[in-house]
Amino acid sequence: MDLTLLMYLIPSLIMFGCGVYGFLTRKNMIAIMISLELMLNSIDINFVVFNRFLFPDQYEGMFFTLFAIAIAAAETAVALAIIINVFRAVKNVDINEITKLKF
Amino acid sequence: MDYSQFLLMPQEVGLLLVFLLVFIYDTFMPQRSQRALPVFTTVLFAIYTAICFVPCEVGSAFAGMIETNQATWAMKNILNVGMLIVLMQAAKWTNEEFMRVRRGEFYELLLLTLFGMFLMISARHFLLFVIGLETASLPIACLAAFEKKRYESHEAAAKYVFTAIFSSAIFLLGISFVYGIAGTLYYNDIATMIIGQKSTLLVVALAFVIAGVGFKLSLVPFHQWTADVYQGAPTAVTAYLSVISKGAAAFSFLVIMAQVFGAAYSTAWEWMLYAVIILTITIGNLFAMRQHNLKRFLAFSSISQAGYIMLGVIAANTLGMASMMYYVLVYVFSNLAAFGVIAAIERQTGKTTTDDYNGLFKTNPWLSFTMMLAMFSLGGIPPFAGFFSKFFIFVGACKTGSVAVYVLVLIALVNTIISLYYYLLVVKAMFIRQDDCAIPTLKSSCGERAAMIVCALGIILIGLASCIYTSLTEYTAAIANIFSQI
Amino acid sequence: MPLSFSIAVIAIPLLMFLFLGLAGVKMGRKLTGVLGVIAMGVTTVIAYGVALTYFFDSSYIVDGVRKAVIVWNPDWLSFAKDYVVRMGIAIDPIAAMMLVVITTISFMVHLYSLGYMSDHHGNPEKGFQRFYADLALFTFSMLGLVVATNLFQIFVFFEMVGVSSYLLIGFYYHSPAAIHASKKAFIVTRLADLFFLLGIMILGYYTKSFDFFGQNGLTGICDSQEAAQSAISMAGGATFMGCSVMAWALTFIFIGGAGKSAMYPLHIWLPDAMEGPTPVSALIHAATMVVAGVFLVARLFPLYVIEQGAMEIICVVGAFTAFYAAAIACVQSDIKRALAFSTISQIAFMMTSLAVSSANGALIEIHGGYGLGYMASMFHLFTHAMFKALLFLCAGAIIHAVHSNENSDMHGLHKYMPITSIAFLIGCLAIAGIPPFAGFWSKDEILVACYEKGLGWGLWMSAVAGMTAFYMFRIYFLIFHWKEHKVHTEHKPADQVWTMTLPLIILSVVSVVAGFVPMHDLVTWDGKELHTQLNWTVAGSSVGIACVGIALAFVMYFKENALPSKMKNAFSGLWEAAYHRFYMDELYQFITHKVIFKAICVPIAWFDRKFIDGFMNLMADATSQAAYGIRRLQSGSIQGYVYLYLIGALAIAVVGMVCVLM
Amino acid sequence: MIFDNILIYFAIVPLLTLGGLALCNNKGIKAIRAVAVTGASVLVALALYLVKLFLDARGAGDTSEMILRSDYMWYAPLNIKLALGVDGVSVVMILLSAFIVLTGVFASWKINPLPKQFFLWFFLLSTGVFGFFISIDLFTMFMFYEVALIPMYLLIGIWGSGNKNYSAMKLTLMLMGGSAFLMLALIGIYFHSAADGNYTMNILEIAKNNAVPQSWQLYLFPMAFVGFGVLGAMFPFHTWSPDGHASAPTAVSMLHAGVLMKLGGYGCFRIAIYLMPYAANVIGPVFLTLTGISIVYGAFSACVQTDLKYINAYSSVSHCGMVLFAILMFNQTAMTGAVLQMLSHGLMTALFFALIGMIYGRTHTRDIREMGGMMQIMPYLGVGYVIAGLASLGLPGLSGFVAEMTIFFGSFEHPDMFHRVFTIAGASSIVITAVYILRVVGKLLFGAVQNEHHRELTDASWDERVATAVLIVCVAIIGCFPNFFVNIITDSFLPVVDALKNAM
Repeated sequence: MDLTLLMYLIPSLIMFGCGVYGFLTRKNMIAIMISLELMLNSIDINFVVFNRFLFPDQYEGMFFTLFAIAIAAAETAVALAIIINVFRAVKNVDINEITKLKF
Repeated sequence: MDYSQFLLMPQEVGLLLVFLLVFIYDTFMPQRSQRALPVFTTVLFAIYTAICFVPCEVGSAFAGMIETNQATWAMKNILNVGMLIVLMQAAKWTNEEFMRVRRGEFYELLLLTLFGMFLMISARHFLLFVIGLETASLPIACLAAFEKKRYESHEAAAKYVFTAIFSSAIFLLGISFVYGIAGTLYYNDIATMIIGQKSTLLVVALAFVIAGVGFKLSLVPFHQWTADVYQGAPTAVTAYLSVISKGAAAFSFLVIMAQVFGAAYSTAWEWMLYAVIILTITIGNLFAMRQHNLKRFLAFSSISQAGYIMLGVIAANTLGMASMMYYVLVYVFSNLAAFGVIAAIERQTGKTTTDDYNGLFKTNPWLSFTMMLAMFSLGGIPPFAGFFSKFFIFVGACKTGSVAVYVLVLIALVNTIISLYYYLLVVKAMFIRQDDCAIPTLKSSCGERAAMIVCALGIILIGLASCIYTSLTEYTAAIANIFSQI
Repeated sequence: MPLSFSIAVIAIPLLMFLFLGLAGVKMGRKLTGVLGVIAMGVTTVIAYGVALTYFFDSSYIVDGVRKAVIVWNPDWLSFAKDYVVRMGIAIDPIAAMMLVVITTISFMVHLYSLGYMSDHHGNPEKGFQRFYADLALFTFSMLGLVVATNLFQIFVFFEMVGVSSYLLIGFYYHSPAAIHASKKAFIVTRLADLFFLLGIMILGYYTKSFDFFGQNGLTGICDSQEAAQSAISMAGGATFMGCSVMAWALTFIFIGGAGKSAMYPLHIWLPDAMEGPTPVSALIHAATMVVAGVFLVARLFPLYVIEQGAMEIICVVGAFTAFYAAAIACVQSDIKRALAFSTISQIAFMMTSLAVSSANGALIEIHGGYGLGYMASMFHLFTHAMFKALLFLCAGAIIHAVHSNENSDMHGLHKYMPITSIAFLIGCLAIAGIPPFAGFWSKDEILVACYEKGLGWGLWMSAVAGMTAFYMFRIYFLIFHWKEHKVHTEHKPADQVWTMTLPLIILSVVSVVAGFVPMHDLVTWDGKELHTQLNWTVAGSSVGIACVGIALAFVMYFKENALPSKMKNAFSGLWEAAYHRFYMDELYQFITHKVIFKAICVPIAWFDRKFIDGFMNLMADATSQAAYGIRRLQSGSIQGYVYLYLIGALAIAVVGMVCVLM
Repeated sequence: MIFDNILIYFAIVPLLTLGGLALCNNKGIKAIRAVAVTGASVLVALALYLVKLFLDARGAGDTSEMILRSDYMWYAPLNIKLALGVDGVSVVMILLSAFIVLTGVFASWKINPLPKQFFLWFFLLSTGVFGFFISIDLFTMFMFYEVALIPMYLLIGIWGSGNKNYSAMKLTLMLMGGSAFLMLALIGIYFHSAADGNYTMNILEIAKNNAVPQSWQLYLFPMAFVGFGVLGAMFPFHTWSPDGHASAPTAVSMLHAGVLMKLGGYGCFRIAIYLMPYAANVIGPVFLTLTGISIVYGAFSACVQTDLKYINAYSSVSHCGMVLFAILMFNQTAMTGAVLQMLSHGLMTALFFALIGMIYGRTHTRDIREMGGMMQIMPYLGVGYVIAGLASLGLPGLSGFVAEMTIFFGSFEHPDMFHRVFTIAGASSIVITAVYILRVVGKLLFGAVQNEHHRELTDASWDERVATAVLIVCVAIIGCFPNFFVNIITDSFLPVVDALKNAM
């Protein structure tokens, strides 16, 4: 059985959906962080798959993925640092703790 | 590799040089001369800004990934000016005790984000754009968290970083769809590939791209981080965020929409943007009406201003583009004037609510005067620059000639009344209300004062001096081809 | 004296007004008064000169017709290139006559006021200078009115006399009654002026000219019967609600005149106007301003005779008012009010006289035109001005002496004020129409004209003439005879100072002789001489009726007796109604306060605040409510933000898809 | 060179005065007054000189629509110019403004606190007013228009009285709301100003091109008319006026009622009607109805007010309604009457507000129920008030009469029932006006003194006398010599009337 484009795209979409769902439901900031990673990674899959299946004669998607991974790493680093900051401030990583600024 | 290509991006290179010099100074100069860092940076940046006004060569570099033209040059100069004002305002604040160890970082991060924005402006390839976008947005999360003693600072940073990453994920998803459709990430190539396409995927991609950039621009409903971050972040950062970041995003947004998705203009994104603009202006105004914290108030005001800026995008013509750049320029001066006053007062008294400003005119006439200029300019009152920029952006939008856009402009105009209401509330607090325990007479630092004078002069003169707008129209006319698809 | 001197007649009072108005406060009272009197005297002399020149210089008679002379007529206000309002001076018979009347009475009043206004209940009168300034203003306005060259100018001066009347009625501005009266006078006449204005607008719309007399090749509407006919025909037979528009216009103009001349039902202001100082009542509310309406109709007489419908209305209104006012005058106890109703009645005589003069074609042959009634009306205007001014000035002297307006405070003054008493008696005889006093001659002509219109009209007006004699002598007897009031022995009222007495004497003389002025030669509607002779039947019967009236008054009021109170009790309903002026004031009060104020103004003001303004406030409130309502969107939770973000992104995707599909 | 044209000095002089005031010391009240009076006097002199220039030009046979024309390119990309030019209407409006500014300065002689700031805003407002009248370019006109609006907020807010915050905000927002519609209308006109794509903002050129499509006119005309109508206090957009006037300080009420509300009427005919004659013909009756309502409605409302300023504000609604009413009659006579009415209302309302301010400054109440017998206490002010009242109710010899008569006679030129009915309704306002004017005169000036403390009050001081005397003389001059003004004004309406006829 040949693996078609959709066979990659659908899991990627599910992955993205999981990420979104996780982001919206988890209370722990770390878990939210992980959900975000899921989303970013699913996008990477998209790029790679599109490149591989649709436009196999160039590497733009691949390169993009490489950069995206790096960026994701940077984002994670910054996010973690900030989570630590928040933890120092409120002694907690519950996302519902940081809702002082509103309306 | 042809290194002469770097000559086509002199502003970026220059900015990197400034960054390097600041970095070197910060790293290698002894502790006692660290206090001079703000002045050093500001002066250096001022020199750089001045040099940048020398017209640069036009062309594209690095296989067309980056393009320099008169419009990008002008836009970057506008941002440089704004950045310079921010640096002047921040000089005193960065010399405060708690900033002692982080002074250098502050400047370095600030300069880096600016560099990212330059990339966004000049990028003609989505990879470069994404890099620019992330460079411009991630450091801001760190900057927002700068005031370690204040809880709000942390909350702001956390909110910013999570929503920003989420937003960039959505944006990247959109880009991946575009890539899937077009097979390339060059703006021009995508444009030619999608002519005549009416796929659902493209529309979704478009929506996600609008969402991603709309996040930077704080368009409703992608705006919600704005108020919290503006309120929580240090005022210098807020000022920076509200104008520079917004300006860069607006410009690149216009370029992407016109150049990449131009073919889908009338079929799709005109109406998507239409809805977004109405929401942005109205919701921004409604929220701004009832704010008491001035920083938060300005956040919502800036959301609504972003809606007006978008009128220049929906115009999708050179006049609209010029008007948009002009609007950003005026907005830089007006908003920075307001933030300058807020920062000066907050630094010395820690007060940021409207009620604290009661009777300010009696004690601090010049601060009040500057603030009033800013408010009038933001409200679009002649003869201040804001009036001209608003008028031109409406003219630009109406140039499309469609009745729908006229209706949109009417909605925007009706909203100006609401906006005028809340701008006048600030004026009222300062000039009309009386308070026995008004803020005492303050002494602003040289930097703050200079920044305020620059802003005030800008507000008064930019509108009256027509040459600026005229040259902007010339610059945008030179790149009229980006609208060829529309 | 060249007619151009008439400019001075107008200009001197105006200058006096400005001078006294601006510099009066800095001047002494004596100086002001003397200056005013001298100026008025000079004006009077010039006016006499002008009038006599006009009447007796044959160069103004062309082909047996006394032509109007336009002395001065510059453009004042251009509505369009050929639709121009002018302001000027035109001398024609009635204008010349009016110049004489106005300046005479005004001069008398100026002189009289020197004494009358010098003290007020023993205190120096405040605003003496203001009084003279206002008198000058009034004189100027009235003179401007009568020499008007066009209808619009009449309107302008109608307003001016209205205002000066307002100022003078309200002279005692600390008295609420005076303020109220002045306000009422102004507003009622203003209402009438509104109709006047409408009339002018209609007339002007069709004729595109307001000029009475032709000049520079143009013809005026009153130049001749033909000119009037062509002016009327300019309407092209346009009608409104079945009547020709010109009839409407002329009726409206008459309403304007009726307001000033206190015709029923617009008469209500005049009795109240008696709150003003008595000299003012004599000048404005007896002799001059109140005849402005008569003057107006007389001025437009050539037009009115063509539009018979309008004439009929005037006739009915005039005849009714004459009777109505006379009936009220019979029971009033305030002597000034009684005189005021007498004035209304007499003016109605003049109006009726004007209106009956076009009764039927047969008259034209007998009298050589429509003009008997016209001439009689003008004649009566002239004589009435003299003797009514006399009566008022006498009343002023009496009031000054006893400090009261009520006849119950006066009784039996004959002994104390002989000169005043005789002067008053002469006035009464004149108004009652006893020969050879002035009123006889003019009233007789009026009655003749009425009889010629129809027997009914004649009898009606004769009856009113009889009532006139009755009520005048009722007043006379109640003041000077009846039972002497015992207060008089203490206060000793007496004839007043010479400045006040001299005018009485002069006017008495005039009242005796004015009837011999050859008015039918001088003042006729078409400028031709009118040949009249005394109609002995009418004259005899009217004198007879007058004598009956006087006799009745003598019986009832000469000596104290119970007859009046018996009569009062016998006809108590009628008496009450007449005493309360048939409740017209109450009706007006109801309309203005209950209907206009309570039912229109208050609701409108309420509507404005609550609805119109409320709507604006509602919009503001709705906006801030909306702002409050949506605040939960900004929940403060990151997940909430992202949730909305996602929905927003998908929503705009949907928008885009809808667009793509469409 | 831009300074060659005398018109520009009408904008420059107030700005120079602003500069001069800025240099004054906050405490140096004498210097501040001197600068302000000098500036205002120069403006009056300039205005008189302008009248002379205008008469000379017309006398010399110059029949061009506008005189003293000159264009200075400002925003070339949009073809926005600083286009200057005046016709008869602008000349008299400038004259009016100059006098009101001068008397306004005198009326605020003792303004307190912050005299310097007061005059700064005051002259900024004047700059806007004069700029509006001298320019004939839509953009510059609009800009000056808004320049004139916004100082009101602070002038009322800081120096006002009563419920000033509310009033100032309401006034500003409502007027700005009007100008929001106006701005869209201007942009719409601009983009249809020429058939060949050479868009222009110059009124004369737009009128000449006559290129605004009829379908667009139908949308743009109401916006422009309402935009100006709000400022002209047209029913139902008049509600800012009572509150605003009631709270504003004297000079501001004067300037606002005297000049600023005139901008509305002026804009209505110069922009809305002149540039969109087709729509004016079609939609005119709707607005005519509204203005007709304004006249009667304002007058009736004024009858029951007890606050002096409210009475005058509603009276202004009525009188300004008459201005718009006359303009909408679309004939030369009525339109001339409209301008006369603007002049007349400008002067006499300024006079009214000046007097009210002076009385209020002494008694500290404006409620007529709490006052009485003022004539005995302050005869000068009392007489002034009576004269103002008489002018307002249309006494011949004062300005109100000639204006109203010209309007009524012009309006009556329309033979159809619709116009007739409204003309008669409008004319009936002269009676209602008399009612409320005499009511207030009777209560305020005559009768017994209500409050014994008032007996100690003084009459007008010399600065107040100057302010009122100048206005009274102006009112009388217009009333006595109306043809002088009519001749200046009336030809200016020929182009408008022609445009309206051609568009029928």
